[in-house]
Amino acid sequence: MRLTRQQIAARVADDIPDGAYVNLGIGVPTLVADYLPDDRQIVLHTENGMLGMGHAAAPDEIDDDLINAGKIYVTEELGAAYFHHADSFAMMRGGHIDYCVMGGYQVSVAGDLANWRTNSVTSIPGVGGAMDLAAGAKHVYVLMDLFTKAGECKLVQQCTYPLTGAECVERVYSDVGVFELADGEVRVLDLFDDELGIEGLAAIVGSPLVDARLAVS
Amino acid sequence: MRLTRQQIAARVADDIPDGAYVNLGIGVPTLVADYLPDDRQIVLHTENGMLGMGHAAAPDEIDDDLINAGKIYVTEELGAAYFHHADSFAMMRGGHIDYCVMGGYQVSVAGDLANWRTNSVTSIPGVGGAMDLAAGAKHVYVLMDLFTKAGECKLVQQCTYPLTGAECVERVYSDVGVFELADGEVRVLDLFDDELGIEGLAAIVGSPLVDARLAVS
Amino acid sequence: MINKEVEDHLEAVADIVDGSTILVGGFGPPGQPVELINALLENGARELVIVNNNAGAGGSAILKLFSAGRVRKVICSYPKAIDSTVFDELYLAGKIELELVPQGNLAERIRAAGAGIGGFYTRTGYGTELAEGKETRLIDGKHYVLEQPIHADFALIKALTADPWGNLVYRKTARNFGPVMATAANVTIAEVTNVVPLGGLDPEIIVTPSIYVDRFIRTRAAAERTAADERAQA
Amino acid sequence: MINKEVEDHLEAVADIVDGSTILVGGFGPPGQPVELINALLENGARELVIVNNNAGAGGSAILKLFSAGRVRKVICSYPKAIDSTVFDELYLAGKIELELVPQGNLAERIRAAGAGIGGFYTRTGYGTELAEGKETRLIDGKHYVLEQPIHADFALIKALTADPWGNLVYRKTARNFGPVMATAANVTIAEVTNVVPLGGLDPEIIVTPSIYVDRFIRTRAAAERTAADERAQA
Repeated sequence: MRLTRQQIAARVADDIPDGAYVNLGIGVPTLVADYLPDDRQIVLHTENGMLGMGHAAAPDEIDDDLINAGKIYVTEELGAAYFHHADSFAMMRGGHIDYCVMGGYQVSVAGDLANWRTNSVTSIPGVGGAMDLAAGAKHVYVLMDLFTKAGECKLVQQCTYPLTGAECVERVYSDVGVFELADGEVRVLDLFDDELGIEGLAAIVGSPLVDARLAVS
Repeated sequence: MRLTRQQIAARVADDIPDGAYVNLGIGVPTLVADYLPDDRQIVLHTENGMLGMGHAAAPDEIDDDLINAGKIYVTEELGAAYFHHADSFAMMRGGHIDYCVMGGYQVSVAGDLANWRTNSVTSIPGVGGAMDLAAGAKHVYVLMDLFTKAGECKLVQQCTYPLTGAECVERVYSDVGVFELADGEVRVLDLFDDELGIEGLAAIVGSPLVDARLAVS
Repeated sequence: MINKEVEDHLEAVADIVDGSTILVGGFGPPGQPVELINALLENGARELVIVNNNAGAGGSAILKLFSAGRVRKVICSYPKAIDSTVFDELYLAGKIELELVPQGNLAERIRAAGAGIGGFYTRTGYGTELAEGKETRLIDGKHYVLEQPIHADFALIKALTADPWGNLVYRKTARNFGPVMATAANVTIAEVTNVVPLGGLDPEIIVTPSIYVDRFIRTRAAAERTAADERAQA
Repeated sequence: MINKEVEDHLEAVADIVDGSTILVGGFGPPGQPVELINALLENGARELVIVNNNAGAGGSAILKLFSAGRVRKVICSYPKAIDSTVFDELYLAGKIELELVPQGNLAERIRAAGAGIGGFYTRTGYGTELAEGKETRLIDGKHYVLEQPIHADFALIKALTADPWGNLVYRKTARNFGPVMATAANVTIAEVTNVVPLGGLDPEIIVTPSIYVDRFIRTRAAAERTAADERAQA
């Protein structure tokens, strides 16, 4: 059975250790925050100048001066700190964020990431902090559905969309499985779609997949 | 009559406008602080992370955590701000300090400054923030006696001591006179040693001196 | 004595002329200097180069600058607005120039301008189209891109509180670009919600030291509150 | 839950081994982590590379490191001490290596390491012997020197107050190099005078966010004070 986005987010959350400093980007990856285990203290970073970000603000918690990178009103945890943009991005670019979780249009088997624009000439390009996270976080995790609505696999031999970063993705968490990209290999850490199977998926990706499920169980 | 160091310091102070942000280096130039006119508000910067530095601390005002660049205990003015070293030097290097006043071993007619080490091989070199001020302040003023104890003129054709910065000095305030270095000229803004005279001094420096005394009177 | 407050909003931006490059604070609406932008609209300067992280998505005040056709070029990381197509239409019609910059490069390039850095090497963007044509360098086995400082004629920023010297503190994520932008412009103009007497800000908590602020206005709401206080005391 | 306090001073520096590069905070005595340096002395690591602005003039604790012959190399801007000849003697005898760096380059190179900058161009030092052999570049008609980041294995810093996560605030000019050094080491160890519960520091005034602090100790005086408080409450 393929996972729902909520289930993928929960799986990512489960893999983040106690005490980690984490950036969840914008959009779907921010779901991860809802599944962080209660017995771990995870410190969330938002690029617009905050560590110790809390949950999305309830209507009566909204503060006009407190938003996250996706411009959603959020709250503040005990232990939070504010800083300016150059300091915030120095933190991201200097290798201090333990984990970042981003969405993806395409991830290549070498770990290249494309997640900031398609090839459409009529769309307005926008990159935000994605390239900084791709280049700077200690562990770059991508959370995405493995196939587009049109059925194309987003884990590819070579990205056809413009790159966000080269050889930066460490893991892909998807509805179909969890993949680790290392040493030129794609290791399957978990596979949820048994019908497809590793062989079936390898044929679609066009690349061998290493079964690493035992290694992590 | 040649000026005393106190008189030179008073003359520098007199030339600093209201509202200026000023760094007085270490040693003799810090005397300038004692002569800043009461009717002007001058904000003093110290490289070790403070704007709004006050006077040297009296014995009962000493705070172990509050020193200036020369490691002298100082006080804090209303309106002061503290910041860390990278921010403090960004301020100096980014062209934000209006005036800096430093001592000098030699200043060349082109405005080169030598003030951090002699050619002695047995002395321990130390540079501190001098090169940053020389490169970064809007106006670099040097306060020094014009002659060494051995009688050598410190305003020279070419520095023989290692440089602190090239073509950076705008004015030299000395016991003998005040000199402006601009467009390859040495302009005499004031001369205190009438006996020596402009011609006599020009012969010693080995360079023509432009009499600019009328222009500033 | 030093008092950098300017009461008239239009006077505060009077020296902004056609063709000026202006850093505008804000990440989304927080930190956006709305009243200074409105004054800039009234001022009438055209052909502006605007540096603001979100451009068209930066809030309604900055959008008015775009729709009034006053902006020649935008330098930003994320111009797409969810609730407006003003920027999109200008861009797709070729009426506005866009320099798209990764957000961290934007912040660091502005800081570099303020700190006297002539250029710096960063890993961000290497191998992407946003680094095309830029010089690269291999340092300790990793690829870096050379990035240039972004200097500006003016910075318009929003802070929470100023003292008469122009020392500033900010509030929560409205801090964002203000403190770096203040360092990188020839003239920095702040808009503040509160003004306190000299000594009213703890020297340990000041985020923007006064040296970076040339002048500031207080918001109309703040000015009205002050006037009411004065009437109450009279 | 996160609590980065380490009670045993020796345990706090236990992973510092021979040959480590260590950033040591302080400009003169203010900001110098005296008890951490004493612990490092006790730890016994040798052949250290010490990055500290004042080296021999940095106060008595750091001088002990030099006189104990534990330092192979110093990176600093001003090693000359007024009241000690320990450094001078080692240097003149060729027993210690000195990399002399303009103070602003020292601060900016440390910041660069913390911020992921591979190198930067600065005007400071151009045309001087401290820039000899370094790459230069003409940018907009001015000469710049290329400077490299200074990464370190450890940073030992002094702050006023920490919370359990390791958020830090400093006091007056004792702030100096602490905040930048905290960003540039693999392991940052702080020495603090006060510890407050989580939430005890206003998020607006934190100077070093907790992400940069791996562990901290409280000074013995602070520990004794806490113990006395606890006895009084018992």
